[in-house]
Amino acid sequence: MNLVFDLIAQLALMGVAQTANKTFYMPPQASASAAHVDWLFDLILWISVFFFVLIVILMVMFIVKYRVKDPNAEGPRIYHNTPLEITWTAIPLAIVVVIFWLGFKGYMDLAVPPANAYEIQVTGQKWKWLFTYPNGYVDEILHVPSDRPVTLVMTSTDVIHAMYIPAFRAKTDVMPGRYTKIWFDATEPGTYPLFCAEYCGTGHSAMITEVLVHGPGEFETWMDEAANWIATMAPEEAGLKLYSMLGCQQCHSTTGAAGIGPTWAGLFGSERKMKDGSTIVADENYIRQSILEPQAEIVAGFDPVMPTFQGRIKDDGIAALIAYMKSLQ
Amino acid sequence: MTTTTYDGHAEEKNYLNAKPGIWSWLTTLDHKRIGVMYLISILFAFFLGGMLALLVRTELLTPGKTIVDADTYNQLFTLHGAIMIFLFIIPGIPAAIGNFVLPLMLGAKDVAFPRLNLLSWYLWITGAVFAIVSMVVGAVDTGWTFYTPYSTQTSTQVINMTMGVFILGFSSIFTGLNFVVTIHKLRPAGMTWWRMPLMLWGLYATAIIQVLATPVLGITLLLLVAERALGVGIFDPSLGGDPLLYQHFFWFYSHPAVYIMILPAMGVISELISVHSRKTIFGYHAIALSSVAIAAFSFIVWGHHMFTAMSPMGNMIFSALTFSVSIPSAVKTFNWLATLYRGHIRLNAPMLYALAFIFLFGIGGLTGLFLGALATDIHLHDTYFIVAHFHYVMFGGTVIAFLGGIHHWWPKMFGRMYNENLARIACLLIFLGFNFTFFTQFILGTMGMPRRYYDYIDTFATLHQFSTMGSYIMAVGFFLTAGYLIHSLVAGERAVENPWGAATLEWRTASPPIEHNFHETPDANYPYDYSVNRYNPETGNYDYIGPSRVDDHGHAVGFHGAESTT
Amino acid sequence: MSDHSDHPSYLGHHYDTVEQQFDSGKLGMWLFLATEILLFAGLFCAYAIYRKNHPEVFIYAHQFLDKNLGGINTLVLITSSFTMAMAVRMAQLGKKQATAGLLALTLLGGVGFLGIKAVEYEHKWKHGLLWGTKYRDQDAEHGTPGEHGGEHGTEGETAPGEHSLRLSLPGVEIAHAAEDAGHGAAGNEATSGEAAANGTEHAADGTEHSASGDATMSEGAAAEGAQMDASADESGEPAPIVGGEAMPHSGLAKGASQPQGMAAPAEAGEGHGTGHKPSNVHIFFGIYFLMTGLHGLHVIAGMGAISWVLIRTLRGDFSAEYSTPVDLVGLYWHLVDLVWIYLFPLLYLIH
Amino acid sequence: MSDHAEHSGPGHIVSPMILVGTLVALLVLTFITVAVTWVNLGEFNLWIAMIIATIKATLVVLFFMHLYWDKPIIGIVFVTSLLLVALFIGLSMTDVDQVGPQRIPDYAPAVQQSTGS
Repeated sequence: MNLVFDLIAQLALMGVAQTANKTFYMPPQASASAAHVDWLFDLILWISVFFFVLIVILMVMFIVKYRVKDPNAEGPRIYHNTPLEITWTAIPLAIVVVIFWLGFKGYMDLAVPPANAYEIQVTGQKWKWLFTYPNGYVDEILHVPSDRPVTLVMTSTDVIHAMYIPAFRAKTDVMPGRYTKIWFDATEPGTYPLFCAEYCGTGHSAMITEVLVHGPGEFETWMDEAANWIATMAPEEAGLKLYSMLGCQQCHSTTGAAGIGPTWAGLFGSERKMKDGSTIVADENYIRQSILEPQAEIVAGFDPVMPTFQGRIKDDGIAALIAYMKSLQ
Repeated sequence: MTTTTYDGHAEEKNYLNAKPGIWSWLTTLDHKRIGVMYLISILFAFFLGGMLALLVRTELLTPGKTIVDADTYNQLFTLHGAIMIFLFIIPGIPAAIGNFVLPLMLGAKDVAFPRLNLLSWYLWITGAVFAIVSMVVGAVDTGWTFYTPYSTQTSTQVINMTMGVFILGFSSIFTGLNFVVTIHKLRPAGMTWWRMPLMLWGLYATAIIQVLATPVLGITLLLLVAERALGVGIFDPSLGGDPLLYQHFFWFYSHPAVYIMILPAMGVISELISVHSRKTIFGYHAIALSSVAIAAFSFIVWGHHMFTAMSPMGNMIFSALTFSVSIPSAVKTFNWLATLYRGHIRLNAPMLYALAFIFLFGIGGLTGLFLGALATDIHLHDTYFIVAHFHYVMFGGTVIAFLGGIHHWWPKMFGRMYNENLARIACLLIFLGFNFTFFTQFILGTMGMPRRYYDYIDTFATLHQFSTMGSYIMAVGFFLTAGYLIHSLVAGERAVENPWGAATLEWRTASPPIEHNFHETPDANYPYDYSVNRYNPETGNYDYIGPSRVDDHGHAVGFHGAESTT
Repeated sequence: MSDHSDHPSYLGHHYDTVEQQFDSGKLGMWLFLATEILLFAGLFCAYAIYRKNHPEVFIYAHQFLDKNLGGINTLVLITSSFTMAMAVRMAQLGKKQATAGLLALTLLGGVGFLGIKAVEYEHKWKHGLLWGTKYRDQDAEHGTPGEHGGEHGTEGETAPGEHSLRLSLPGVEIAHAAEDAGHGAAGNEATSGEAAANGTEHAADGTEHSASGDATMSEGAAAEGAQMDASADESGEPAPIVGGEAMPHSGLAKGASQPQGMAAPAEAGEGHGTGHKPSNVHIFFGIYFLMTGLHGLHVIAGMGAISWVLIRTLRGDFSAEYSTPVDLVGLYWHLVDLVWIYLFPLLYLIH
Repeated sequence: MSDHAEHSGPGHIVSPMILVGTLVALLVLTFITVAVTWVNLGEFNLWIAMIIATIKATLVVLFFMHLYWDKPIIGIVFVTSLLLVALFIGLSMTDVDQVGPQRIPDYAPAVQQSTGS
C-alpha cells in the first residue's frame, strides 16, 4: 500500500518538479522540511487548478451553447447516468486518499523531533516570547544553529499562544499547563520573522520576534559571548534589558509616572522618606537592599507588595540596574 | 371566492394585508409572516456585520493604527464574526426563505408547530438584544470562538454575549425541529421522499444538524459562563481545567454549524439551476443523498480545526475523516454542471447568482484540500489562507445562494418584480469585489500572515490595500441591491403567479399567496416536470396546465420508473 | 376547505387528522429529548475526560458523597417515573380523577428528590467541598467530617422548600477570598446572590431559561472585570532566573505560577483517614455540582410542566380522545429519570 | 383488557402489568448496581455499572416511554442521538488520552494560590 502511494507521488513529482523551487506566494524555504511542504502544496494546487478550470470551461460552454430561445422549450429528460456518476465519485475519492497519505507522511516528519535535537525552552506570555538557552541565558530573540536540528519545549504562563515560524513551515500551540514541542532543521542562515498565531489579546499582533539562524560554527561563539551578556554589554544597556526581562516595568516607571512602586526617574541619590518617618539617601546599598529584601524599608505611600529577587539576580545584574538608574537622572 | 385576476390587482386579500396593524404581525402564527419578519431582522444583522467588516478592512489598510487602536480592532473582528455567524448566516436561509417556502412547497397550510415557530423568532430577537447590549456595554474581544482561557480571564462582556448565543441556539433548535416534523408528517398525497423538491432535502439535512449539534454549543457556553461567574474550573487551566477540552466541545458544534450554513444554500442552488435552465435536475437521488451524507459526515470531522494542538494520532484520524466530507460536495457540483447540459439557460439574476455560487464554492471547496492535508495545514492554520477559505465557502456559498434565493422567490414573497438590469450589475459588482477582497488573502495566508492581526509587517501592506479596495466594491454592490429591492416593494411591477415556470407547488398559488396558502390542497407532481406549465406571452406567466401523464390514482407521473405511487 | 363539522377544537387548523397531529407531537417531543440527551452528553464527556486524567481525585473525593441519599433519590425518581407512566395511562382512558391523583404523586416524588438534593448540597456547602477556588477541605485535617464547621461555617438558612434555595455566605468569606488576588478566581467577588447552581425556576414548560437567570445574577461579575485586568498583568511578568543555573523543567511551572516567591505550603494533613489526599480535588466537586445542578434544574422544569398539565387535567381539557400533552410531559419526566439512572452510579459508586 | 374498548384517541395504552413489571425490574437492577460495588472488581466495576444502567435505561425507554409501540422514526431519532454521544465522547477521549504525557501534573495555579494546598 505504502509503495503504491509513493509511486503515484513520484509520478506527480515529475509533473510538478519544473515549477520554480522558490515561489512568490511562499516564504523563503529556510528549513529541510519546508521543501516537502511546498512541494505538497504545489501538488494540491495543480490538482485544484486542473479541476477548477475544467468546471469553469464546461460551465461557460454550456451557458453560451444552450441559451434560451423558446421559453416553453424543456431540456431532455436525462435523470441520471450511473457510469458517469460512479467515475466522478471514484476519481475524487482516489485523489483525496493520495493527498491524505502524502499530508500525513509529511506531517509525521514535522511532528516527531529527532532524538539528538538541540533543546531550547520557550515561555510564551502575554505579548512576549522568552527563550531560555541550555546555559541559562534568557533572550527575547531565538538564536539557532544551522547544522543541527533544534527542538523548542514550550509552555505559556497565561493564555494559549502559538509559535509560528513561516520560513520553517512550523507551527505549534503553546498552552498553559502543558509542554508542547516544535522542531525544525534550519538550513539557510539569516533572520526570519516569528509570529504568535493563536489570538491572545491586545498585543497579539505585537508578539512578534525573530529567528536568527547562525552559520556553521558561529552559534557556539555567539553562545559564549551571550552567556555573560551583563559583562560584555554596556552597563546602562544591560540594566535596561534586566528592567524589562525581570518585569520591573510592571510596577516602576522610568518616566516619573506613578505606579505600584516608586518611579526610578530621579531616584538615585535623592532623599527617600520611609513609612516609619525616617529618611534615607537612595544610594547603592539602599538599592541593593530594596532588591534583595524589599520588605525591610518601605517608602511612604506604597504597599509592601514587591517580591524578593533573591537568587534571581546576581551582583553583576544589580550593578547593571544601578548604572541604568543613574542614567535616568 | 374570486381567484386572482391577471390585470394586476387582486380583489382577494393576501397574507401581507390580510390583517392590518403591527400587533397582528407580532402575534402571527402564519409561517409566511414569520419568514418575512425573520428576513427583515437577519438583514439588519447582515447590515451590522457588514459595517463591522468594512471597519476591519479599513483598519488593515495600513500597518499600525489607521482608524482604531488594538483593543477596538479586536472587538470589531470578534463582533463581525459573532454577528455574521450567529445572527445572520445560521438562521439565514432556513429561517427567512425556508419558513416562507417550506410549507408552500408541501402544499401545507403551515409548519407543524406554528407557536414554536413564533417562539423561535422571539428567541432570535432576545438573543440579538443580548448580543447588541454586550456590544454597547463592553464589546467582547475574544474572537467568535470564545477560546478559553482568554475568554475566562478577559474583562469584556463575555457572559452577555455567550448568553445571547445560548438563546440563539434554542431559536435554531426550534426552527430545525419544526422543519423535521413538518417534512415527515405534512407531505401531501403523492409526494414521496423521492418526489420532494431538493430544496426540502437541503432544509431537512440542515434541520437534522440544527437539532442534533446545537445542544452541545448550549452546554459549552453554559460551562463557560459557569466558569466565569462561579469559577468552576472546567476549561481554564489556572483552575485545573483543560483548554483543549473547550476546543473539542466548541468545534463539535461549530463544524456541523458550517454545514448548517451551506446545506440550505445547496438546496436553493439545486432549485435555481433546474428552473432557470428549464431542464430536469441531473442525479436527483445523488444530490438528495449527498445532502444527508454531508449532514452525517459533518459530525465526525471537527478535529481539523485543532491540528496544531492535538496529538499525532488525533490528527491522523481527523485528517482522514475530513476528506470524506469533500466527496459529496464534489458530487453535487458535478450534478449541477450536468443539469446545465442541453438546458435552456436564462441569465437572469437568480441564475447569475447560481453560476457565481458554482465558481466561488468550487474555489472554497478545493482550498479545503490544502487544509485537510496535515503537512500543509500546519503551515496554513490560523493564517489568512483560512480566512479566505471560509469566506469563499460561507460568503461565496451561502450569501450568494441567499441572494439568488431572495431574487428567485421575491415575486412570490412580495408580489413584485425587481429591476433585472440593476440586479445583474449588482451581482457582477459583488462577484468582482468579493474576488478582489479574498483571493488576495489566499496569497497573504501562504506568505504567513497570521489571523486576527491588528498590525502586520510591511511585506503584507500592498496585498492588504488591494483587499480593502475589493471590500469597498462589494459594499457598493450590496447598497445597490438593497436599493432596487426596496424600490421594487413600492414601485415594482406586479408579479404574476409563476414568472419563472417552476414546477414546484409554491408557484401554483397567488403572488403573494393568500393567508392559508391554497384554496384546496394541490396534488403533488414531480418537482422538475416542466411540462406541467405553459408560457402565456400576454401575461408573461407560466399557466399551470396539469401533469402531462397521470397514473391511475390521478397523481402526476413525470418521473420515469416511479410508475407505482404510494 | 374540509368542512368544519368534524374538525374538533383541539385539532390544529393545519392538521388533517388527529392521528397526524399526535404523530407530529410525538416526533417533535422525541427530537427535543434528543437535544436534552446531547446537552447532558457534554457533561458526561467532561466527566469521562476528567476521570481519565485524574482518577485518584475521583476515587478520593467520591467518599464525601452520601451513597444512601443517592440510592434513595434513585428509588424516588424511579417510582415517580412509574406513577407518571400510570398517569399517562389513566389520561388515555379519560379517567380525570385518577390522572390528577397520579400527577400529584409524581410531583411529590419531584419534591422529595429536590429535598434530598438540598440536604446533600447543604452538607457539601458546610464542609467547603465546593468547586474551583472555593474548595476548603478543612475536614481533611481533623479526619472526621462535620463535628465542627470550618472557621467560616455558613449559617445557610436552607428553607426545605424545593424552589428557592438561598444559601448566603457571610462577608468574611468573600473578603478572605478577595485579597488573595489569584487570577482567574472570577466568581469570588460576586455578591451573596451567588447561590448554589439551581437558581429560581422561571422556565416556560420544556425550555429552561434558568441559565439566563444566571446572567442577571452574575451581572455583579462584571464588576470583577477591573480586578481581572490588574491580576492578568501581575501574573504576566516573567519568572525566569537570570544568570546561574538553568531552569529545571518543573521549576518553570513552579516559578511561573508563584511570582510572589511564596514557598509552596506543606501538603495538607492526612485526608479523611482514607489514603493520601490528591491535589485538585475541587475538580470532582466542580463536575458534581455541574451535573447534579443542571439535572436539578431539569427536575424543576419537569415539575413546572407537570403542574401545568395537572391544572389542565383538573380543568377538564383532556378526554379519552385527546390526552397528548400528558403523554409528552410524561416523556420529558422519564428522560429526567433516565439521566439520573446514569448519574447515580457514575458519581456515587466509583471504584 | 376490557378498558381498551372506549379508548379512541391515538397512541398505544400500556397494560398496567407491563408497567408494574418494569418498575420491579428497575428496583431490582438498582439494588444490583449498589450490591456490585461491595465487591471490588477493579476495572470491571465501571463497565458493569454502565451495562446495568443501560439495561435500566432501555427498560424505561421501551415501556415507560412506550417506544416499543411507537413508529420506527422515533426509535431512529433516539438511537442517532446516542450514537452522536458515543462518537463525541469516544473521539475526544482518544485525543485527550494521547496528549496525556504533555500535561503538567496537578497544574492549577489559581487554586493552589487561594487554597494554599
